[in-house]
Amino acid sequence: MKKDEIKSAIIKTILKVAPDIEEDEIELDANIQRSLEIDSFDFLKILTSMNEEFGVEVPEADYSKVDTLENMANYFLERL
Amino acid sequence: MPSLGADMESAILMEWLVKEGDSVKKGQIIAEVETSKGVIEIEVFEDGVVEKLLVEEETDCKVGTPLAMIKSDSKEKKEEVLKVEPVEVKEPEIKKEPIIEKQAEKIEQDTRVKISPIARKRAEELSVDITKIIPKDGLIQLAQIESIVQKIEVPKKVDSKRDQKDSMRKAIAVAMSRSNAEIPHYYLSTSINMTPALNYLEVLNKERTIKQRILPVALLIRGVVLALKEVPQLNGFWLDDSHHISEEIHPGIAIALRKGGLMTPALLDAGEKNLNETMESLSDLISRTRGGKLRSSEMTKQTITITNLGDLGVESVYGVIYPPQLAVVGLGAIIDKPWAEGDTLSVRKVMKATLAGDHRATDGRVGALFLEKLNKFLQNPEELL
Amino acid sequence: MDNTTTYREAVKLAIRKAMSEDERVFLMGEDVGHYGGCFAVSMGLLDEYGDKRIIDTPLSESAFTGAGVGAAMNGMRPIVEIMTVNFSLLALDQIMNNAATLLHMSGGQFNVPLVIRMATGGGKQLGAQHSHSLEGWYAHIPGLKVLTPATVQDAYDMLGLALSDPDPVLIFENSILYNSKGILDTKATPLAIGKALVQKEGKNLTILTYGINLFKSLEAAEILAKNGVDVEVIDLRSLRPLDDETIMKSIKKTHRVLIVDDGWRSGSISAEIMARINEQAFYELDALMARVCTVEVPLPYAKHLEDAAIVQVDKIVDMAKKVMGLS
Amino acid sequence: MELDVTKAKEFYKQMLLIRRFEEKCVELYSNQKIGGFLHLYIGEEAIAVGIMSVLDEDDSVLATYREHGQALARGISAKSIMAEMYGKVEGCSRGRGGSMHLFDAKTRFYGGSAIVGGSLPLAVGMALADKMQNKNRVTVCIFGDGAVAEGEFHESLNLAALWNLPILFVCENNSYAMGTALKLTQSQTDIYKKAESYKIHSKQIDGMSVIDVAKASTRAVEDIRESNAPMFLECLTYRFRAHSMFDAELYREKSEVEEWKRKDPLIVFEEKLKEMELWSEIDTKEIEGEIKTIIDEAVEFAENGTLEPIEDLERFVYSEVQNG
Repeated sequence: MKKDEIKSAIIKTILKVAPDIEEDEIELDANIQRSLEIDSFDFLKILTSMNEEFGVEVPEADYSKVDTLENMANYFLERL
Repeated sequence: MPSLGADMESAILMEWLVKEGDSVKKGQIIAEVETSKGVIEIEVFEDGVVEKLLVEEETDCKVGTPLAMIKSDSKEKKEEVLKVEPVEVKEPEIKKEPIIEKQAEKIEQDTRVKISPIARKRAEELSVDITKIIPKDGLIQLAQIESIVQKIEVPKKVDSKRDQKDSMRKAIAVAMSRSNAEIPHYYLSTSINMTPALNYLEVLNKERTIKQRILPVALLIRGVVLALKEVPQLNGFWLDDSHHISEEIHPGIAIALRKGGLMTPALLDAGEKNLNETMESLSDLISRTRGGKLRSSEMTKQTITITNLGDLGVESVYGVIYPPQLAVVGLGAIIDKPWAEGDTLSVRKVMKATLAGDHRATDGRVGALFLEKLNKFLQNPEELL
Repeated sequence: MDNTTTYREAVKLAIRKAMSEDERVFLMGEDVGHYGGCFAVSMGLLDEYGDKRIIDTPLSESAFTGAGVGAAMNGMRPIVEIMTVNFSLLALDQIMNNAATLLHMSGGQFNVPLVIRMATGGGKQLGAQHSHSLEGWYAHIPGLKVLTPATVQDAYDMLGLALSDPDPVLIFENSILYNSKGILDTKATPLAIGKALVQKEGKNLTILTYGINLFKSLEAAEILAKNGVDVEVIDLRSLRPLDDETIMKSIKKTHRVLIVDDGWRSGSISAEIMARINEQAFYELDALMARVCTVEVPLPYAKHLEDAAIVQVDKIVDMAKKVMGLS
Repeated sequence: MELDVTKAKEFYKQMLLIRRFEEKCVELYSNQKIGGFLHLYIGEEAIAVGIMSVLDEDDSVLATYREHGQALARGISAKSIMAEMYGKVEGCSRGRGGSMHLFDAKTRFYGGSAIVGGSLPLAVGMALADKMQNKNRVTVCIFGDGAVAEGEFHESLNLAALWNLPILFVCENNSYAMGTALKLTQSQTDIYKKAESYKIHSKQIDGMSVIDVAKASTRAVEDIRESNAPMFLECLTYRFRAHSMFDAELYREKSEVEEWKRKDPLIVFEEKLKEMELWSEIDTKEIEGEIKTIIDEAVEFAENGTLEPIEDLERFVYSEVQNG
C-alpha cells in the first residue's frame, strides 16, 4: 500500500469520526488533536478505526509518533 | 413536550417513531425532537398504547404541549369498569374525546407557572425559562427575574433553526448567569499528582486492544464518582430552599461540540459502573451527544457536573453550578510540574482539580473532604477498577 | 402672611371670587342663604350678594337642579348645592337625563355649564341616608365631569375650574374635610380638570385615591415607609375624566397598585381603574391589583360599626403589605 | 287677537302642514325610513299653531316627545326635522336626537324631552336666567296630562310661582297618559285647578280650536310679559292616532275616537271661517299643493342627507370648545 493511499484512508477516518471537519482543514504537519479540536476520545476512535482497517495497534507509548497526518501515515507505512 | 433543560422553551417534533395503536413500554423512545441543543429522543414513562398523536411532525411545540395520548394499561382497565355500567355506549369514540381533553388540561395545569405579568414580560425579553424558576410563595415576581438576569446582556431573539448555535449560547449564558446570581458559590482547588494513575493506566492499557483501552478521563470520572460515594452531600439538588442528596449518581459530563457549544448530558447511574463500563458508556455518551441523539433522561437527570477541559490544555477550571445541582467538579490539563515529596523535588504529571459548591447546601469543609477523597483514589488507582 | 385656611373657607372664598368676577354666577340650594349652608360654606354670602344670587330653595332637588340646568343653558353660571349625595338621587333625573344629555341630544347646540356641589362620605354617624359616597357612581355617566377635591387648594381651585368649564361638573366635598386645614395659594395656577396629582413619590407601590382617603393613604404611606415600602400616593382629583396617563406612568414605575376607594366595591370607580390598568398596563403588573373600599353595607349608625365599614389607615396598611408580599 | 285672512290662511296652512307631514311620517316609518318611536300629534295641531303664533323670536320653547307639531309651527324647517328623523347630519339635532329630541338654537327650541315632566324644571331655570338677565322673554313649556302626576310638575309650578318667573305652562290634556285615562290616575281631573293651588293664574280652554288657543295664549303671554309671573293653560284635546306607532289602542273605544274626530281642528276651523265668511278666501288646493312641495322636498332632502361618520360618534358628549 502506498503512503498516499494510507493518507487518504486516515483522512477518511477523521472525517467519519468528526463529520463537521472540512477536508482542507486537515494539514499534513499539524497536530491532529489540537488543530482539529479532536479530544482523546475521538483520537482513540480514529486509532480504533485504523486498527480495524490496517490491523495495526498503536500502543499508548507510541501516541507521540502518530501526532500528525504525515507521522501517522509513516507509522502505518512502516508496519504494513 | 417535556422540558429537557432549564433553558428549553420549545422544540420541533421531528419524527414519530411510533404510530397510533402501537403498544409502548416504559423507557421506549417514541419520538425525536429538535431542540436548541440538537436532536433529542423522547422516551415514554409508562407502559401503554399510543391512542392518539396530537402533534404532527415538524411542528414547533412549547414545553408543556401534549404530544400524544398514551393510554396506560391500568387506565384502560378502569375504563372497562366504567363501560360495564348500563350507559349508552353506542359511540365509544365520542366517549374518549372528553378524556383526552381532560388529560390535556391536566398537563397544562401541572406546567402552569404563576408569574406576574411584568415578570413574564421581563423573562421573555431576557430569555429566562420561567418553568425552571422555583416560585417564592407560589409566585414568580419581577425581583426574582431581575436577580437572575442581573448580569445578562439582553440577547437578540433568535428563533429560526439556523440560529441554533446562537440560541444554545444564549441558553448557556442564561443558565450560567442565573447560576452566578442565584447560587452563592464557593471554590476550592487542589493539585493532584497524576503520575501513579497514569502509570497504572499505561500498564493496564498495554494488555488491552485499542478498543478496550481506558482513557484518563474515564479514570478521573470514576475517581469523582467514588469520592462522591464517600462525600454524598455534593451529589443532589437545592430545591424549595432545601438540600436534597441524591442516592443515584448521574454526573453531567461537559462535552464540547466541535461546531461550538457545550452540553452536559448525564452519565446515568455512574455509581453502579466499574471502570470498563464507565469508559464504555462515556464513549457512547460522547458520540451520541455529538451525533445529536441524546435521550431525555440524559438531559434532565444530572446530579452533579464534571468539567474536563484537560484536552484543551486548560490548567484549571472554575465551573459554574447548573441549578438545581449542588456542585461542579473541574478537571484541568495534566501537565509536567515540579513536585515535592518529602525532601525530594521531582517532575510529576500534575492535574489541578477544582470544586465549585453551593454554599447554601454545603461548606468548604465538605468540599475539601471531597477533593481529599478524589486525591486518595487517584493515588491508589487500583481501587478505581 | 399666614395662608393656612380651612377647606370650608376655601370653598367659600372660591364662590365669593366667582360671584365677584362674574355676574352670571349664582348659588342655589337648600339652606344656602338664611341658614348659611348646611355645612356653613355659604355663611354670610346672602348679606354680601343678596337673595337674587344666593337663593334658598324649597326641598325640591329635582326642580332646583333642573332649574340650574335650564339657567345654565340660558346664559347663567349657576352653582347648585345639594346638601348630601343621597339627596342628589332625587335630582338624578335632571342630572342624568338632562344635564348629561342635552349637548349630545341637541347635536352640540346646547351645552350646560352647570356646577353642582354636594357633600359626600360617611364617618359621622349619620346613618344610611346621609353618609354615602356615590361619586364613583356618577363617574359612570358620559357628559358629566366628576371632581373630588381633597386638599384645601383643590377645594378652592376646583370651583373656579368647574365654573369655567362649558359642561356640567359635579364637585364632591367630603363633609369631614370641611374643617381640615391646609395652605391655600389663591394666586397659583390651578391644575386642570382631569389631571391627577402625585402627592408623594415612591417606587414600590402606587396608591390611587381621592378625597378624604388621600390623607388616610398618606398616613398609611408613612407607616409603610417604616416597613421599607416606598409608596407613591396619587390623588386622582377627577374621577371623570380619569387621568389614565398619570396612573399608568406610576404603575410602570412601581408595578404594584392599591386603590383606595370611598365607594362600595361592586361596580365601583376602583373596579373601573383596575379594568383600565388591565387594558393599558397589564404587562407592567408584578402583583395582583388590590383595593380598599367601603364595606358593602348601608352605612350603620353605631360608631364601631361605621368605623369598621369605612376606609381606615390600618386597612390600607394591611392591604399594602399584602400587595408587597409582607404578610 | 284679530283674525284676518292672512292669519286665517297661515293657521290653516300650518295645521295642514303638521297633518300631512305626520301622515308622511307614518308612511316612512312603515317603510323603515324612520326608526325608534314615532309619537303623532294628529288631532292636536290647533294647540301648537295657536301658541306659536303669539310668540316672539326671542322666546323659548320646551316641548315633549310629541313635538313635531310645535317644531314645525315654531318655524323649524320641515327639511331639517325630516332629516333628523332619518338620522342624518342635516337634521336639527344632527341625527342624535330623532323624533323625540328635536332641538334648534336659532328658534330657541329646547327639545324634545322624553322624560315626562322632565322639562318643567328646565323651564324654571330658563325663565330664572331671563329674569336675572333682565330679558323680557317668555318661556313656553308644553307637556301632557301625564306630567301632572310627576313630582317635578309640582316642584316646578311652585318654584315658578314662588319666584315669579315668566313661564307659560301649556298642558295638552288629551285624556290619556299613554294608555291610561286621566280619570284612572288623578283625583282632580281639572288640571288647571292644580296650577291654581300654586297661585298661578290658570285657564281651561278648547284645544281643538286654534282661534281659542291663539286668543288665550295671546292674553297669557301679554300678562306674563307684564307681570313677570307664570300662567297656566289647560288645553282640552285629543290625539286621533295611537300613542306611538305600535299601539293597539285597547284602552279607548272607537266611538270615543270618532266623536272627537268630529271636533277635528281643521274641520272646526273651516266651520268657523265659513261662519266668518272667510273660507272662500282659502284656496285649499293651492295650499295642499304648497304643502306637498314642502313635504316632498323635505323627504328628498332627508334621503340625500349624509350620515355622521362613526368616528364622530363620541362628539358632543363634552363641548368642543373648552372655554365656557
